[in-house]
Amino acid sequence: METVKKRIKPDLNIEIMGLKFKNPVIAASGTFGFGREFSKFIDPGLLGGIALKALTLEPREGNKPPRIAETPSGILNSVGLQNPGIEYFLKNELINVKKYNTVIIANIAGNSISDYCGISKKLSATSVEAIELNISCPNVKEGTVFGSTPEGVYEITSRVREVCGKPLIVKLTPNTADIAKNAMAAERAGADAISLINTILGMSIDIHTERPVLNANYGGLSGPAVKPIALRMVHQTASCVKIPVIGMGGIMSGDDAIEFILAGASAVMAGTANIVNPTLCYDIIMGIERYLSDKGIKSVKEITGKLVMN
Amino acid sequence: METVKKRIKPDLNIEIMGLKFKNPVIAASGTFGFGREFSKFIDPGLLGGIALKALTLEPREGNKPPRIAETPSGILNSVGLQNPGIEYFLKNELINVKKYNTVIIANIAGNSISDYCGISKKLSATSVEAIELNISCPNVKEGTVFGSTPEGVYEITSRVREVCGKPLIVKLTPNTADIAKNAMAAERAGADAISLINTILGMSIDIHTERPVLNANYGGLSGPAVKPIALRMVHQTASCVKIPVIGMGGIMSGDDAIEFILAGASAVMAGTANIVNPTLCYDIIMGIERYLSDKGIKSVKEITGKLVMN
Amino acid sequence: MTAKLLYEEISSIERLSERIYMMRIKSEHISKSSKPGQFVNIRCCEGNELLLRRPISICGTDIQKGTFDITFMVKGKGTQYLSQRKPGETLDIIGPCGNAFELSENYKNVLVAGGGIGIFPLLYLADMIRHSNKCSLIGFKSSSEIVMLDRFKTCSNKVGVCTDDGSAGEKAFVTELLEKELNGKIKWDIIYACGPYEMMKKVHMLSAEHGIKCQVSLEQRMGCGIGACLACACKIKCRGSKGWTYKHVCKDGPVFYSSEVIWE
Amino acid sequence: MTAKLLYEEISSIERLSERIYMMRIKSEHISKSSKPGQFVNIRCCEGNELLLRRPISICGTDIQKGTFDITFMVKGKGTQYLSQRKPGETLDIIGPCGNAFELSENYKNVLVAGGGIGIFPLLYLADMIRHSNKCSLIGFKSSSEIVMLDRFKTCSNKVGVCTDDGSAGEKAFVTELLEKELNGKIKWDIIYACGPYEMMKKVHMLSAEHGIKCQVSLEQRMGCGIGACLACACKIKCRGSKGWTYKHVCKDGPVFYSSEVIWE
Ligand SMILES: Cc1cc2nc3c(=O)[nH]c(=O)nc-3n(C[C@H](O)[C@H](O)[C@H](O)COP(=O)(O)OP(=O)(O)OC[C@H]3O[C@@H](n4cnc5c(N)ncnc54)[C@H](O)[C@@H]3O)c2cc1C
Ligand SMILES: Cc1cc2nc3c(=O)[nH]c(=O)nc-3n(C[C@H](O)[C@H](O)[C@H](O)COP(=O)(O)OP(=O)(O)OC[C@H]3O[C@@H](n4cnc5c(N)ncnc54)[C@H](O)[C@@H]3O)c2cc1C
Ligand SMILES: Cc1cc2nc3c(=O)[nH]c(=O)nc-3n(C[C@H](O)[C@H](O)[C@H](O)COP(=O)(O)O)c2cc1C
Ligand SMILES: Cc1cc2nc3c(=O)[nH]c(=O)nc-3n(C[C@H](O)[C@H](O)[C@H](O)COP(=O)(O)O)c2cc1C
Ligand code: FES
Ligand code: FES
Repeated sequence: METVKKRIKPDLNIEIMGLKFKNPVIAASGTFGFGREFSKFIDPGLLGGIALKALTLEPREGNKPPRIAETPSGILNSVGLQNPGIEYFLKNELINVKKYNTVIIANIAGNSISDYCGISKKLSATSVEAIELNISCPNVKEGTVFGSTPEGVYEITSRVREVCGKPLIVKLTPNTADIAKNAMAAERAGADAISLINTILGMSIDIHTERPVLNANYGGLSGPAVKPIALRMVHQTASCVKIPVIGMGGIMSGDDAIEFILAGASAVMAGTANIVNPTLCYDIIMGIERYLSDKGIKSVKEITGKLVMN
Repeated sequence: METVKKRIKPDLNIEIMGLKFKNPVIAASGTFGFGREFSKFIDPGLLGGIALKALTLEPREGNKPPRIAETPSGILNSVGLQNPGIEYFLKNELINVKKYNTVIIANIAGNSISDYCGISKKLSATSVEAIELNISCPNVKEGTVFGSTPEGVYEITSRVREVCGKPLIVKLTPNTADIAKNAMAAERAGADAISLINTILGMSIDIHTERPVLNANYGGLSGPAVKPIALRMVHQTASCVKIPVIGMGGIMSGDDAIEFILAGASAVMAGTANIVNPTLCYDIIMGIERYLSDKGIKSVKEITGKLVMN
Repeated sequence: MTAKLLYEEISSIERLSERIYMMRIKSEHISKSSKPGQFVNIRCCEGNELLLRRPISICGTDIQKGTFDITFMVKGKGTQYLSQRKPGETLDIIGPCGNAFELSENYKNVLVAGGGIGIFPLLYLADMIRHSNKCSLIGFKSSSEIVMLDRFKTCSNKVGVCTDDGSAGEKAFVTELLEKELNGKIKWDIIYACGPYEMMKKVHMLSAEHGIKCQVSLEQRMGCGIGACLACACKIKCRGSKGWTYKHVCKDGPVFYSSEVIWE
Repeated sequence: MTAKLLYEEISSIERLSERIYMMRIKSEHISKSSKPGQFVNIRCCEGNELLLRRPISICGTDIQKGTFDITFMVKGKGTQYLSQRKPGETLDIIGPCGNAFELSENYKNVLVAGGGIGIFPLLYLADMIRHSNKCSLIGFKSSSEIVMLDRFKTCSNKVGVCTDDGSAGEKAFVTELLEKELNGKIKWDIIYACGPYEMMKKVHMLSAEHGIKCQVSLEQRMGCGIGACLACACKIKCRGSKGWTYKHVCKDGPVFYSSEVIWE
């Protein structure tokens, strides 16, 4: 028998890394651009935050098309870090994206540790609120080099930490045998938060052309298909580190987000959801609110990590 | 423009590990029992082979229920090796399953290398056609101990090899950073074939009870959701070893099977498909035949590893 | 008798309450061979997003017309899908599955106790018991969820209704009605029960106290539904050192004697 | 002008040939604001099994009635789903997307060259060009796939039809018909082309040889369809050391001047 609780408007605010988010739903890097295109469909100010498309020191053209393929309840992408470079971004995009009344997270990638340090230094002098270290992109050759072993994670995180004047999020790759070890390495090296998962390396084949669908052959899998894997990794990670965990992988609804939050995520990101529907992040926020309200829970903070194991 | 090729009835026979299979579709371990229940729906003699439910030295009760959960285009299971033990099997099940006119593969699991050796020895004296070493079950604590590192794989495979008088298939876990290394270790240690992938560790949460759906908390993900990951791993493996690769993970149709075969699989297994529909393996076989026939390809053997990379 | 994989046509679908639907399905095979307590296992999606079949009890058959009925409550995506089907469409069904309730002409006085969606197989059961004195006790959350009351009245000698919130019938649990009946004058020969786990556990305890046979229909999350995947385990007593073993709801059940079950 | 996320009602669906369907959809916004060459991006599944929207060209509008048309060939699961929709159902659509063909009153003599599913946006285009001499050249695999021929005849001054197998019209490729027209008497001002990549490449080469402007509508696998995910890259010439950059079909296209495109 359910007891009917009084309906309340729950508090969706969270504070992590010393930053205030109006709600725990952040657009995941690479799926929301720099916000421009989406602002025609949804007020980005409704979101908790935006993780921008990965930035590199120099402009990058990315991979040859086709860059996207559909798989059962998932998508494979091999965009490969196409971006206009940090300078262009600072000159032409930052001012626009800062107009949106939300937390701006710069996602950065590079070929070498000194690349990462260089970008971090530049961004530290700007108005972006936090930096997300993308050491986990499966779509560029060097992408996972730094991110796949605890030693690699430790090294790059601590080096960036030294020069980074912003809250530092380390984004982990799921293409590893033991995610918790990598997370702990990031924590030890001074990360302020962990985000996961990036995409899982996958492949799709066109049986008529007898070639991989993606021109890059392999790509990164995201979307609901990966949700059970992501959820398990978020749970493993949140059980091992004290810093906040930002969970993602296949979140398409408020209920999905709640699963991640119960598993230990302080905030969530939604990526593929934006590609499916440019306003879906808002539905996710409303869904979280409805769940809390139905259960009579006052604040989303109350349920982070509330999962009871069997 | 397509040129219309003459329709032919393609040859689906394959021969691997010195064994003849009438077609390359094998029921995957744990999803077809010992064939009894399925024989009411489909003649098991239509299949290329059957990999039996995992056998252990002693009977096992398996995990507490719930043992299964549905995820987007996938299922999580935590059956946990429930089986009547090798003795019971030899006395009561083997004779029945051998009646089916198809290749019988015994899937074995254990707590220690000597368990595996013990079962292998026993099975070597029987009429099963091959042994599949399940060193990759995520649903028992010790399950992946042997299977997650190249050293572990090498050790257990070579020890079993010494006592195993049957063709030996090593079934790899996807819960690893570098699948190809594990495959090469198995090959070096004397495996006759590699099968992959077993299930991927995942989790699903009931947001109303605030507990994992599975009583075992984590379970193994299978079904179409994992197909892109499985396909990539099969491709990586087939590119690295000379022994045959048996590919699986989300195969639900002939076209899915063709993807795996193009990627380098000499044969395929279908697991979740059987759970969805007890006759689906037959549809997969017919689908392979139709594809070959449409393309005017004489034998399925011609397309193994035919994939052209971009 | 044996379960078959069938593609059968829906002949009608009716909404009984906000979340409960009754569907009539054409099927020679199932209408002829099914027995109360058995279920069908239904694919609930086009494509492969929802892979697992949904087990739904058979709640009546019409052998002449070659149809059978199911009644279901919309819970998640699968039952949602079912509720949106239209007559003329086909469903992918495996059935009849599992073991039926054990009927006997020796059972002169029969108690039927059901809660929530558990009442559906019991209606079929009550319908099929012809020559006994039948008392049906059925419980609902609230008046808005009451369905099939008339049909229970038609086929039972006595019907007791209760709701959790007292909005209709007695404000009580089914097990309280049951306790009253057990303490009454009639000597009951058997209790058949289906409903939430805690309810059935209580029914079992009452049956044991009163020394009356009791059969229950268990639920468990299923994979194959045919006894092969070993997903739907339930703890059943057996000889041997542990005293129990995992049997399987889909094949060894869903109906068990309550005394066989290890209630936890 | 700007693309919107819309839930619109299907007003009719018609099967034009074995695999080709025309669907009319009610949409104030799209009927009013769309231009030839633009497309809509349609969700093609309930649930989340097929995540990517399918881009389909707008092939006509009726501003009075507030409807627009799409015509599509069933290729895989997404277009299969579309083909099974019924009038009265709603579709989840983003549109109108992308940039239109550039029309001008200065183009007195206009060539329209389409192959296969490429003819659908061109019909809309030919319909909208009012004051020019229009010659439409359309190619199909075989006679069984010929659709919309009458409509092309209605809105063009001349129509050339060919099939790959000669089962109707000339046995030729569209580019061969085009070559003849280019070698003829009329001085063409522009070529608009849409069809398979190899066809458009050839059209581009012919346009360059003859010094005639040419616009093509490119295809690429898409994610968001709104210019954010960067999936739908195409190589377009630009200044700078490399001489090219990746632009995006959904936002910078699908229509480009063929001379801008790096043909590979
Ligand atoms: C033998 C048996 C007979 C049943 N008979 C009926 C009936 O006659 N009428 C009726 O309304 N319901 C019946 N149920 C319960 C019914 O199977 C579930 O309500 C249904 O599976 C829920 O599916 P869903 O997609 O709507 O819900 P979801 O919660 O989205 O389902 C997710 C998964 O959990 C499984 N699941 C959820 N609830 C249950 C449950 N209670 N038991 C088993 N699996 C579950 C689903 O099958 C599915 O695999 C029966 C269950 C069993 C085991
Ligand atoms: C700008 C544009 C306009 C188009 N206009 C039309 C039209 O008017 N009529 C028509 O019939 N078709 C048109 N197409 C092609 C149409 O988008 C594809 O045929 C359709 O997406 C196939 O989906 P499917 O699920 O049936 O096939 P599947 O092969 O199962 O699709 C799998 C994935 O590949 C993508 N894909 C497959 N083929 C193409 C393709 N040719 N171009 C882009 N993506 C593809 C799908 O969108 C999907 O993401 C257009 C394509 C583009 C890019
Ligand atoms: C098209 C696309 C582009 C992406 N680009 C980036 C990127 O630039 N940097 C990054 O850290 N992650 C990138 N990702 C990964 C997502 O941010 C996210 O980690 C992943 O998709 C899993 O979440 P989802 O299932 O909600 O999409 C990209 C994902 C997609 C689908
Ligand atoms: C219910 C279930 C039980 C399984 N039991 C076993 C097992 O006993 N031994 C084993 O090696 N693999 C087992 N597996 C793994 C499958 O054999 C297969 O590797 C995996 O499911 C991926 O293939 P699929 O996507 O076709 O199911 C099991 C899978 C399922 C779904
Ligand atoms: S559901 Fe597979 S054994 Fe019962
Ligand atoms: S499809 Fe996303 S940028 Fe074009």
